[in-house]
This record gives sequence, C-alpha cells and structure tokens, in this order.
Amino acid sequence: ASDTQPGGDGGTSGAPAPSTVKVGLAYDIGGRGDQSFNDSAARGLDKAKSEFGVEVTELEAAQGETDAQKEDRLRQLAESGHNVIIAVGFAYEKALSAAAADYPEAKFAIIDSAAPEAANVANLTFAEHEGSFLVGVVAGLKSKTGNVGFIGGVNTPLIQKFEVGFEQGVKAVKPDATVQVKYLTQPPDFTGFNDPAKGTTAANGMLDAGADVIYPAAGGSGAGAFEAAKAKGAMGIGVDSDQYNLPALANVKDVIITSMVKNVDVAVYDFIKAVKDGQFKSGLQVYDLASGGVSFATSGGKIDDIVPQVEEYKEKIVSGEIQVKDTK
Amino acid sequence: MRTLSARSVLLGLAAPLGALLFAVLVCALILIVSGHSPVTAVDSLLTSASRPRTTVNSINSAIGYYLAAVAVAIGFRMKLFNIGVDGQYRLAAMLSAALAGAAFMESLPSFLRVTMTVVAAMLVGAVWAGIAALLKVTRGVSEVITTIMLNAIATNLVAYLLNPDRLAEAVPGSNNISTRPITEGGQVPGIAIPGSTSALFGLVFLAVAVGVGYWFLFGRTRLGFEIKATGLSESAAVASGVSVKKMVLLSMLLSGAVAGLIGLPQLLGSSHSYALDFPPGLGFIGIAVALLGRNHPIGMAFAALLWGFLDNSSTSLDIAGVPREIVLIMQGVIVLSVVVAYELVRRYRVRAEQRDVGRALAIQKSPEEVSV
Amino acid sequence: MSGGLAVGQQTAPAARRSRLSPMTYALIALGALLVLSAVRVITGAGDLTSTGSVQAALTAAVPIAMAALAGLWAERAGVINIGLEGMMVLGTFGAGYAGYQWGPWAGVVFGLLLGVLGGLLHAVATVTFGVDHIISGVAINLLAPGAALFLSKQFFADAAGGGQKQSPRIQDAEKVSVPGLPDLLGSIEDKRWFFVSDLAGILRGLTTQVSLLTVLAAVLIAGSAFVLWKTPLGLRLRSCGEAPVAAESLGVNVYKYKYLAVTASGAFAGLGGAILAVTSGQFRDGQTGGRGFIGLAAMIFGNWRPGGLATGAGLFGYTDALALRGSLAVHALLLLLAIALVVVAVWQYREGAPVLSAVSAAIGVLFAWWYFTSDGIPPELVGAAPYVVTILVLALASQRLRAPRAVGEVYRRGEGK
Amino acid sequence: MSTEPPGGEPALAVELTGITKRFPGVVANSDVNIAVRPGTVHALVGENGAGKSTLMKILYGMQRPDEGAIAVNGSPVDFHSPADAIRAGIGMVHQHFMLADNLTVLENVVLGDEPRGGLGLDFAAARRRIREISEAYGLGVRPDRLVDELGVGERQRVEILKVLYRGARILILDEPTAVLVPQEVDELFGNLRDLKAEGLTILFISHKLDEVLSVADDITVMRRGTTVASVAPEETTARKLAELMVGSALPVPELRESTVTDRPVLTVANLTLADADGRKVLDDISFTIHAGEVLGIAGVEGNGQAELVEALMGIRKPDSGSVHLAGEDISRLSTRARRESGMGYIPEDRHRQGVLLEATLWENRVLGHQSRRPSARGPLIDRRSARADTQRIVETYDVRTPGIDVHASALSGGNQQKLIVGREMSGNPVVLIASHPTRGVDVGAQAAIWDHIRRARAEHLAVLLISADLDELIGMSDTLAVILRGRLVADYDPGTVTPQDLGSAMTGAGRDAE
Ligand SMILES: Nc1ncnc2c1ncn2[C@@H]1O[C@H](COP(=O)(O)OP(=O)(O)OP(=O)(O)O)[C@@H](O)[C@H]1O
Ligand SMILES: Nc1ncnc2c1ncn2[C@@H]1O[C@H](COP(=O)(O)OP(=O)(O)OP(=O)(O)O)[C@@H](O)[C@H]1O
Ligand SMILES: [Mg+2]
Ligand SMILES: [Mg+2]
Repeated sequence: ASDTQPGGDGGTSGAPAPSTVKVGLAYDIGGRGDQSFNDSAARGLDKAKSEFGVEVTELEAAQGETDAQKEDRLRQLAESGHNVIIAVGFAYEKALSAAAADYPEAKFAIIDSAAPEAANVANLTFAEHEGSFLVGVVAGLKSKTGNVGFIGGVNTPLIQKFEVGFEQGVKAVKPDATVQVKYLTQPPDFTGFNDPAKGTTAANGMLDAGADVIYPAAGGSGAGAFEAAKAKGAMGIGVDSDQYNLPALANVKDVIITSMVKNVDVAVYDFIKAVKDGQFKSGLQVYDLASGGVSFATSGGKIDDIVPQVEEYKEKIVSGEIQVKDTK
Repeated sequence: MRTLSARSVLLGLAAPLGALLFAVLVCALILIVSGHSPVTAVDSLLTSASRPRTTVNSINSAIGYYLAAVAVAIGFRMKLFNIGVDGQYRLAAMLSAALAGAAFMESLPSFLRVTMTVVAAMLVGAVWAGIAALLKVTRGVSEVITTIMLNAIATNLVAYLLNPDRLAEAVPGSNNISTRPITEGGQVPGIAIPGSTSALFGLVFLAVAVGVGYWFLFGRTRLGFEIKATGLSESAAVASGVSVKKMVLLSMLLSGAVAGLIGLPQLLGSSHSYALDFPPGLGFIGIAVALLGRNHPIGMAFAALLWGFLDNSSTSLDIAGVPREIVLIMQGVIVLSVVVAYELVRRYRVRAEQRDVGRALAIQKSPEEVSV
Repeated sequence: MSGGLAVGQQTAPAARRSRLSPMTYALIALGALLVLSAVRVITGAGDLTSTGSVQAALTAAVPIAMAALAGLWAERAGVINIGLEGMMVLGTFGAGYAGYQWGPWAGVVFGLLLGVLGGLLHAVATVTFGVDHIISGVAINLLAPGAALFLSKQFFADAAGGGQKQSPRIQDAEKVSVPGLPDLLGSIEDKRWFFVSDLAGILRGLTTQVSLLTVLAAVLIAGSAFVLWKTPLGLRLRSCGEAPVAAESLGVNVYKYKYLAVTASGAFAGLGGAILAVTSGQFRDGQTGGRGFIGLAAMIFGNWRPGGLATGAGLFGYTDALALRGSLAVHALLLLLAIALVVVAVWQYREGAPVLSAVSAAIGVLFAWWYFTSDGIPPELVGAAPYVVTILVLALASQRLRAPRAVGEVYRRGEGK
Repeated sequence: MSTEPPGGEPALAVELTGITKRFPGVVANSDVNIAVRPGTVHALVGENGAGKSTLMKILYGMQRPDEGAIAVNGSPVDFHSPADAIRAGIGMVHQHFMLADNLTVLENVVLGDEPRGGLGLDFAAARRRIREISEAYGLGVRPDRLVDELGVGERQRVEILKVLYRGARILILDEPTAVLVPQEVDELFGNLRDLKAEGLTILFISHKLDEVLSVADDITVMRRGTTVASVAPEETTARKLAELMVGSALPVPELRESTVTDRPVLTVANLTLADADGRKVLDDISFTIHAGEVLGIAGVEGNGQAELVEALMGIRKPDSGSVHLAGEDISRLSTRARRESGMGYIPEDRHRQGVLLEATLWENRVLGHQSRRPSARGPLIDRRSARADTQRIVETYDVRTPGIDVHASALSGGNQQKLIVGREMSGNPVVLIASHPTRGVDVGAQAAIWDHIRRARAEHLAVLLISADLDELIGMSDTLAVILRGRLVADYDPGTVTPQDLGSAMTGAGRDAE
C-alpha cells in the first residue's frame, strides 16, 4: 500500500472535456462473460453507457495472438474515432505503448499494469494482495481446523498476488495455520480459469486434507470449488466481485462467506467519467483498500460477528502499519 | 514431382479457387442466418486487406504458421504425425530467448549472437522431438501419444523455468513475467513498410530459406527420397535398403529443428523476450496449414498467408459487429471445402491418368477396340 | 495415421502372447496394490489410496474414457477421428443448453445428439468425399468451438445465471452408494492398516457416491466390447477397418457401417462432453481443455480395445487427480515409479532384454534419488505427472499395439484391387 | 459354338450375353458372350488385362456392366452388389486374397452371413458349420486360427470355404492356383471334382493352360476384352490355346547349353534363423552359386523361401551362418550395402516390396538404386539420368505405359513386374535373387522376362530362382534344390527331374537328398 490515493503521481491534463465521448474497450482473453475481471470491466462500461449514454465498442482478444494484433486492435479503435480507449489486462502493455504514442488526442487506460508511462495513458492497477489479506483474516478467524486452501486458476504473478496476500492475512490471525495452495494449470495453458471440474477436484483434495475454508482465485473454475465446499459443508470465499450476489452462483451462495472485491468496474467507470468531465489523470492509479478499489464483501451476513476485527486490519493496512507483500 | 501440363496447372488452380468461393458462400449463409450482413463482413475484410498494417501483420503471422506447417509436413511425408510441434517450439522459444537475453551474450557480435540463438532453438526443438522419435524406434511407442504428452510436459517445464529464481526476471510493477529482454545486438531488425506502423519480420528470409530447403530436400536429395519412400511403403523401403529407424529419427529431428524456429521471427523481431503472453498454439495451426497446403512448399505458403489474413482481419470484423467466433467457423469451413475440392479434382486426375493408360494400351494393341 | 509406421514394434504374433489369464491379471493387480500400500505407508501419502482420490480419479477418467471409446468406434471401422475434441465441445454445449432447462439427463441426451451431428459431418467428409481423415478432424476442431461459443452467446447471455460463455447451472446427476458398505469401509480405511485400509479406501471410492453417469460410462464400455466383438454388427464394422474390400466382396455395405461407426463415435464424444459439463455443473467455453486428445492417446494406449482404453483413461485420471488434490501424493509417486521401474528391470532382464533392463533400472534409481533428496516436487511440475507416467508406462510395457489394418485409408466401392 | 445347349438339357447355369464394360479409356469387356452348362467346370483363359477378372466381378455384382444381360439358371438377373449375387447362389474366390488378417478364420468365413443366437453372433453354430464343410470337402480348416498365421495354401482353402459356407451353387475361381504347388493344386482339383459331382457349377480362371486342360469341361478364350473362342479340352492343346490367346507360341523354357563357370559368386554357409517363437524357419542352409549359374529352389510356399531371401538381402538378421559375395563376407552388411555390392532383388510380393504404387515410374526406378548412378550423384538424386534410364527400361522391357510420369498404381500387375525386372537388371548385378519373377504375368511377358534373365546369365550373372511354377524352375535352372521346413532336403538335375519328383520331395514324400 505504497501510495494511498488514486492517481497519486499522475498530473491532471488540462485537456477540456471532449465534445463527444466514444469509448472503445479491448478485453483480455476470455472477454465479456469470463465471470472474472473482464466481466467486471464490462459492468463498469455498461454503467457508464447507461448513465452518460456514451457510444461504446467492445473488442475481444483471441487465444495466441501477438502484440502486433493487440496493437492493431487499439489502433483500429482510435482510427474509428474512439477517443476513450480502455485496454483490459497487462498483456496490452507493449501494444498500448506503441499505439498511444501515435494518438495523443485519445485517452487510454490499461487495467492491471503500471506500464507504459505516457501523457495520455492512465495505468489502473489494483492492490489484490491487500484485499486478499483481509479475506485471509476472515478465513483465519472462521476456520475451525486452522487449515485453509487457496486455489489459483493459472500460475501467474497476478494470481500469486492473491495467494501471498491471503496467506499473510491468515497467518496474521492464526500464525500456526496451514494454507494449502494449488494452481490448476500453468501458463500458457489458461484453461485453469474455465475448468470447474478441476476446481472441484482440487477443492476436494484440500477439504479431505482438513481445510474448511477455500479461496478460489480461478475465474470460472471457482464455481467447481464452491460446489465441493457446499457438498462437504465447508466455507468458500469469492473473488473479483461480490460473488454472493452473482446469479450464476446462486445455488452455492450460502457457502460464500465473503468475497475479495476487485472494483475493476469502478475503475473503468471512474476513468470514463473523468475523461468526460475533462478530469483525465495520466499515470499510475492504484486501486487499493484506502481508495476502496479493493474491499471485502459482507453480503449474506455470515461474517458480521468478525467485521470489526477485519476492519481493524484494514485500518492498519491503510495506515501503513501492516505492509502486505505482493510477491513471494 | 510431375512435369507441368496445361491441364494439371489448370486443375491445380481450379481446386483452391472453387473451394474458396464455396467457403465464402457458406460463410455468407451463416452470417445471414445469424442476422449479420455478409456485405459489411466482406467490406471490412476488403478494407483490412487494403490496410498496409494489416497486410504486414498477416505476413508476419504467416511466417510463423509457415514454419509450423513445414515442421508438421516433414513428419507427414513419412506418415509420422508430430502433434508435438506446439510444445517443441514453445520450449525452444523460451530457452533460446533466455540464451539470447543472457548478459554474457551482449559482448558478442550481433551476427554470432543471432546465429547462436537460431541454432539453440533448433537444437532444443530437435531434442524435444527426438524423445518421441527415440521411443518410437526403440520401443515402438506411437508418436501420436508421446507428442501429445510432451506438449503438456513442455508447458509445465516452461512454467517451471519462467520463474525469477530460474531463467526469468519479474518486471517490477508489471503483472507479466519474462526472460531477460534481448538487447539491440541480439534482435533481428524488421523491414519498414511504407504506410505500416509494424515492420515486416527480418526473419521472413529464414522462412523462405526453410521453404526452399524443404523443397530441395524432398525434390532433389537422397535423404528426402528415402523419407518419402518410407512414407509411401515401409516394406518397400526396407527392401530397397532404407533404414526405417534412421529415417524416423532423422525426419523427427528435422521436424523438431524446424519447429524450434517457429517462435523466432516473433521473438527476435518483436517480443524480444519470452513472456507469459508469448503466442502459443502455432503448432496446431501448423497442422491445419500443412494439410491445407497439402505438404507442398508453395501450397503451404499460400495456406499460411490465407490463415494469417483471416486471423488479422478478425478485429476488423469484430468492429463491424461480426462476432469473432464466426471467423473460427469460416476457417473450419474453408479447410473442409478446400480439401473436398482437392479430392474431387484428384479423382478427376486419376481418371484422366487411367484414360491415358487406356489409350496407350489400346494403341499398342490392335486398333479395333479403340472405338469406345 | 494413428496406425502409422510399424517400425519398432515387436512383430511377435499379437494374438497368442497377449492373452493373459484373468488369474494372471488378478495377481498383477494384487502385486500392484501391495506395492501401492507399501509406498503409502513409507511416504505417509494417504491420498494414494484414499476414497477421495479414487472418486476424483473416476470423475476425471470418465470423459476421457468416453472420448477414447469414441475413437475406438471410428478407428475400428477404419476412420481416424482427430475431431474428438471438437465433438466433445459440441457435447458440452448441448448438455448446457438442455441441462439447465430440463435436467441433467436431458443434457446428456442433447449433448450426445450434438456429438452425432459432429460425427455425421466427419462421416460425410471422410466416407462420402474421401477427404483425408486427419484434416477433416482438424477442421471440426476449428468449427465446433466456434459454433459452440456462437450458440452460447445466442442462448446463454440473457438466461438467468448464465453468461456469454457459460450456461446457467445444471443439476448434477444422481449419485448412488452401495448401502451399508461406505461406513464399514470408511472405518477400516481410517485404521490406516497396511494393505487392508488401502483396499478399503479404494473399494469405498468405487462404491460411495458414484454418479449414475459413471455407471452409464462403465456400462457403455462393456457394451461396446460386446457389440464390437460378439455381434454380427460388430464383426462387420471391424471388417471395414481391417479389410473393407473383403467385406464388400461378401456383400457388406462398407459405407453404411463406416457411417454408423463414425456417427456412434460422434455420439460417444458428445456424451463425454456432456458428462463433463453435467459433472462440472455448467457448460463453459473451453472447458474440454484437450481431453479429446488425451482420449485419443488413451485409445492407442489401450491397443484399440475397450478394456485397454479404460485402463489408460483410469491411469490418467488417477495421476491427474493426485496431482490436482495435492503435491504430497505426487512426490510419493516418485518412489512408486522407482519401485515399478526396478521390478520392470528385473522382469526385462529375465525376458532377456539387458539393455532395456539397464535403462529402466537407471531411471528407477534416478527417481528414487530424486525422492529421497527432495521433500516435494516443484509445484509447476506436479501437473506433468499424468503425462510423464503415461509415457513411462508405454515405453516400458513391451509393444504389441496393433492398429486396424485399413485405418486412415480412403475406401471407394468397386475400386479394390 | 459349343454353347448351344442340345434340347432337353436343363437351363444354362450362367449365360452372359453382350456384356460390355468400359473403364475410363479402356474397354475391359466388349460384347462378351459366355454360356456355362450346369454341373461343369468352365475355364476362362486370356492374357493379363484381357478382362477376365472384370467379367467375373460383373457376374458377381461387384461391378455393373454398361451393356448386356446376365441370366442365372435360365432367369435374367440384375445384381447391384455381391449380396444379390450371393443370394442367387453365386460365390467368388478372388484373384487377390480377400481376407482380413487380423480376424479369425471363423470371422472371415461368416462375415456378412452370420448365424445369430440370443443377442449376438452364435459362435458355436458357426464353428460347427465350418467344421462340417471343412470335413465334407477335406479342407482341413481350423476356425479359430488368426488368418495372419495361415500360409497361402490354407488361405486359399479358407476362401473356398467362404464360398461353400454361403451354399453357393455357382463358384467363380479367379487364378486360384497362381500360388499353389502341384500337390495343393491336385487337392484343389480333387475338391472341384467332388463339388462338380454334387452338381455345382465352377467358373475357373488360370494362366496355367495344362491345368485348365486337365480340369475343365469347357474352355472360353478371352482376348482384349472379348471372347475369341469356346473350345472343348479334348479338341485342343496348350499350344493351340496359347495361340488363341496371344497369337504367339507358348514359350516352354527349354534348356540351353550350360553357361556355368567354376567361379563361385554367392556362397551361403550354415544359415540358421528362428522365428519369434524359436521355431527354426531356416535350418543350416548351405549352397554356392557360380557365375553364370541359375540355382532353382522348389518348395511349398511357407517352407522358408521368404525368410531365406530376406536373410540373403539383409532384411532379416540370421541367428548364425555366413553369406559370401565373390569372396567378400557380406554377412554383416546392410541391405543397401549388399545392393550396392551388386545384388539384384525381385521380391515375391511386388505390391509389398517391389514398387511404390503412389509414386511415378521414374521414382520407382530410383527405388533401391537411390545411392547409385545413374539414379543418384552423391547425396543428390539425378533426375535427368534417372528419367532417361527409366525410358530405356520402359522400351527394352516393353512396359505398357503412356509415360514415365504416371503412378505405378495405374499399371497392371504384369507391367509393374516388367518394370521391376528391368530395374533390378540395370547396373548389371553380379547376383539376382528372383522370387516368382513371372507370377501372375501373362505368357508374352513371361517369355520376355525369361529371355532377359537368360541373357544376363550368359554374361555370368548368378541367379537364385524361387518359383511355384515348376516348369519355369526346371526350364530355367542349372541346378535344382528343394526346401522343406527350412532345410534344403534334395538336389536334382533339371535335365532329368519331372514336376512329380519335385512335387513329392517338396511335400516330404520323396526320397532324401543324394
Ligand atoms: N477398376 C478398374 N478401373 C479401371 N480400369 C480397370 C479396372 N479394372 C480393370 N480395368 C481395365 O480392364 C482391363 C481388364 O482387367 P482385368 O483385371 O479384368 O484383366 P484380367 O483378365 O483379370 O488380367 P489378369 O489375367 O492379369 O488377371 C484392364 O486391362 C484394365 O485396363
Ligand atoms: N482399383 C482400380 N482403379 C483403377 N484402375 C484399376 C483398378 N484395378 C485395376 N485397375 C486397372 O486394371 C488393370 C489391370 O488390373 P489388374 O490388377 O487385373 O492387373 P493384372 O493385369 O491382373 O495384373 P496381374 O497380372 O498382376 O494380376 C490395370 O491396368 C489397372 O489400371
Ligand atoms: Mg491379374
Ligand atoms: Mg484378373
């Protein structure tokens, strides 16, 4: 939690509000409907669309495409008159740095990456580790066996941020607790985000080994983990959005005690709004606990008894008293 | 390898063109049924075709696809199905990227550096394919299984090595992770194309060279002949003094070596490091392209270009509101209709050939039964 | 092409020597189990023989086995089916579409039917048009996912609980247990006795909470064995894969049986996909994750026989389950493999194959060394276990694999020589 | 014409009238008329490609005639598939075996007409049925063997059993004797006579005219797709028949003055080879062939000839024994090295070992010579001279083809064989290993091939000749040996030996080696 208010180092560009805002959004692989951060971004887009009535175009990335193809996607958006362009996912780093330079009048944003730095690029990153720390605290407090499990969809640094934060949170309240860790697939095999069956198997393994809380940061595979938790009367922790309220997970909602909410939708919405109001800020904007970019959900009321404790930890993180690691 | 007659040239052209036409019709139908306008689709295809950047990107993609196709085709020529091209090139790209990026390389002259990278990639690819070959000749294990398995194993191996404690370095602030970036001297400069922001990969010449080598191998050399013969009839090859085991080893190693090259144009021309987002899956595209190009050096080149173009114009379709999965469907339809057309033409060829045989027989015999 | 070159295969008459008596098989199984329990005791990796592992192994194995069975039907009739993956994808979609509206069994049926469509397409291309079997399969692997995703956006995007890339939830199929047994076996398993507890664990896994879909799969495998080898239809179908012209000369309509076989193949692949989707509780884009190809491998592994492919799928499912459930068991696998390899070494030596014996011994020692000098396998490598094991088993089991004689060949009536 | 049935006789078993069948550019049959009397053996003779197989395939419903009518037992029929023909009581034994190696004899026999019991196939009933028939005609077929494990003789009997199993009353046998030795042939003819006695009708195709004369009641001669004559055996001779077929004399390979020198070229000592089950397929084989000598080896197929040849060519590794070529020990050399040191090889199965069916003629000429001029220069293939030399072979060996760029599959087996002989004779070899060099080849082509071998022999070529055609063996060989169960059991002087002596020695009935 290095800097605590969004847009810490970015300077407001004096650019006046563009007459008409035309938003182009380029998804990462998975696109709209991935039940993960792409969907979250989509929600933000939809909100902006309905509130400001802005014109939007959504484009999807394909499995196995090159930087050149991503760059082409961004350029085509710019060429077709989009002046607010949002790239979802760090995979757009290179593509964006090339494209943004050629369209200075357009405003770009990239989700989940601190690079590239440019006058017309906003880098919207999230402190997933901080949010994960808090749900780790929840897990630690709620676990009776002192044994909890983390399931990562695909073994990437991004997902590892969830893991390390979670583990640190658990240990903070139960130093001697066991945290089981399993990644479903290794990159570039990204099926780990789409294979509920694997999620179930992994979760069962952890539950059989004594875990009673499972935290799946595994996109669509998470549903499988929750199924397992439900079958064995264990607890689950949602990720990315408040999954307790996700229709797709209605049948397992009662095992979801909390969720690590990563407000990509907020970030996207804010960004569009900012540009529309002529408030565009370039540079790094960390969405962390302090700024409410990440948080823990309380829907379902399963953790009402411990909310105060969790809030304490939140304060400590915000105040910098607790430093949450984001890498192993 | 037959002498070109006017007929065979004509037929050679008839097949792909007719097929393409058919494919377009089918796709138009799909579009209409799914409530999209074929006109806008075709229109956006044409615009993207006329856009230099897209053209260059298409060719750049095609370079990788072509290399992949050649790697697969070498196996096909002797009935070896190397499904493992994918794993071979990913492992090769990753390791050669680590080598090319290594600090000690920076002192070396650029040419030597690139050469070492290329050689390393070929070696890695060959070794990975060699495992399958070895198991095949010593234990008769079907290369279909081993290469499928080795693909998965390669994935795990790469993931293991692509780790800050090993061959990778974490870029602070980034969620990506990659091998140490290859500095100027280790890269292969692209060829700037007027009107296009992306440059043509310098290693396009490598692909051309590989294509020529492939043609020469099977058209002119003894090794190529023996590989071909083994593919056509193992027993006849053995009786003719061909060592099948040797051929399996050689062709699989060759296939693997070429597979090792697949990632290099992208790596040395654009990515400059092997990262999480390095394009996977080219090995499988290679299978489709090889079959589409019927293992022919030129045919595969056209197939690769077609594939590259379709992949790179999918964004234009996307913008025009044509969902990208329709592009997948198109590709499938094209593959099918092209091969169906080829098959029909081939049948016609065979009949024609027999007709010639018949005439020859008739003439050499007495004239009376020439009258059909 | 999965027939491929004969090089490297022992040309010993496959028939006689591969016929082991049930007794022998039983003994081998017993020996394997003894070793397994020994390793379990030494390493303390209870997961090796735990109920959970066995259940997970079954769930993982079933879709693969169905894909393998699909491959079997096609290749026994002489048609290679690389398109299994694509047909499975169609199956997953079908199951998603019907499953969430009318329940799991409707899903299974619907997935099967969509698989049939894929099979028919493959049949038209390969049988009617005589297209190269592989390329037709590759094309289907391109078409099917595109079509499935396209349809899923059409039908699931606005369905409650669905999304553009996933169906709403599907009820899981009924699960059954052998009454009484679970608790009894459970108590024995918990005792952690050598062998007895292990046996109990495995049996419990096989008798507790078994999905009816798993039962269905088992029935279909046995049924296929019967139909293909004990009925006129099966004989005719296989004759099309061994010697189509001979079949033609006896009045068998080769086209008909090839169509039938490839369609059935599509049905089984679709079913495999459907079962995957139902047990996963939903259709998801890209959910098959290469299981079709693994199925193909399992079929070859199983020497184009139902029992064999079931073994292959089971072995893969088991190791895959271990790898996913935790890392300890996979570490224990090292020791297991080491022992197995040494056994093979001894056996091969007595068979008179000193080189092979030496090689397996060497690898065995290597594994043992790895096991004893490490307290775990790097997590990135754990996932490779099923693939490595498959290769090792194939490499060490002596090769008598025999593809149908005419597999992959294009047949046309009245043109046989 | 003897095809007019005298009044009062029963209807003709088969009557083909005006049958015409065109393949692309080829008239396989043009206006063919044949009448087959019931309860007779009716022979059909003609050179390769004369149209015999096609005609029979038409009668059997495997191919449809473009014109003409077929009548069976007096009533007109129209077959769409073999199934129809089988229903009409017709059965056919094909020129090339129609068996699935990977299936059992039982499965091969019942295929398409399976006895059903309960849910599935009634194996017990099938087994019973097969045993009955097998005993009734002394075929000695074992139902549960894998066809893979059977020799040609037994395969041939399985083929016949297939036909009988379907209760065929009209049997078509297309070149059934091509692969049989005299004793097997006699057995077969014995069976045919029994069948005839039971009132079955038999259509019989063969290139061996003396056989035809001995067994046939009527003979129809075909030539270039049409029937040129119908004769009764008692009114004709082999020579006359041959003239009707090709208009040329039947070339009986008569003996020549010996060209044998005393220079040993191929010396084989104590060659021994065991199969997978440890059974000795080659048992202590020793012989020497001198320059200009033809050593003929007679034997019932499956007594080790194939293994011997493959051992000599280095395709199989013998367990013990040595092979010397012109004094050089080549026991350790690879197949290619042996070929390069001057061994030519005409394999017994041209489609398996001789040609690449899907490659052009000139590429087939390179096959086996890919490391030598004129086909190759160093590591490269020399296309120009390879093509030139292929042209030469096509001309000198009269290979009937429109050019050297057509695929070998487009040539008839006979013509494929000529190409192979020409290839193996090129680059004048010192030893020629020839297995059945004229099998299935018509009389004209036979004569040509024999001449070429003789000419080479006159120029000191040493030849190992293996053949099932005893006349060929006796006529061509300077020395004759008989192989039985992997051992050379007897030597004969071709000058004095008769086919019958050989036959009995081949089946182990004869006196032992002197
Ligand atoms: N399937 C076919 N396609 C095209 N032409 C064919 C086909 N079968 C036969 N022919 C033609 O018909 C002619 C007769 O062939 P057929 O096999 O009947 O000769 P045959 O008399 O049986 O010769 P042989 O005595 O060598 O068996 C051949 O020369 C060939 O040109
Ligand atoms: N399936 C087929 N397709 C096309 N042509 C064929 C086919 N079968 C046979 N032919 C033609 O028939 C002719 C003779 O065929 P066949 O196999 O009968 O040769 P053959 O004369 O019988 O040779 P052999 O004497 O070795 O039996 C060949 O010229 C070939 O072109
Ligand atoms: Mg013939
Ligand atoms: Mg014939």
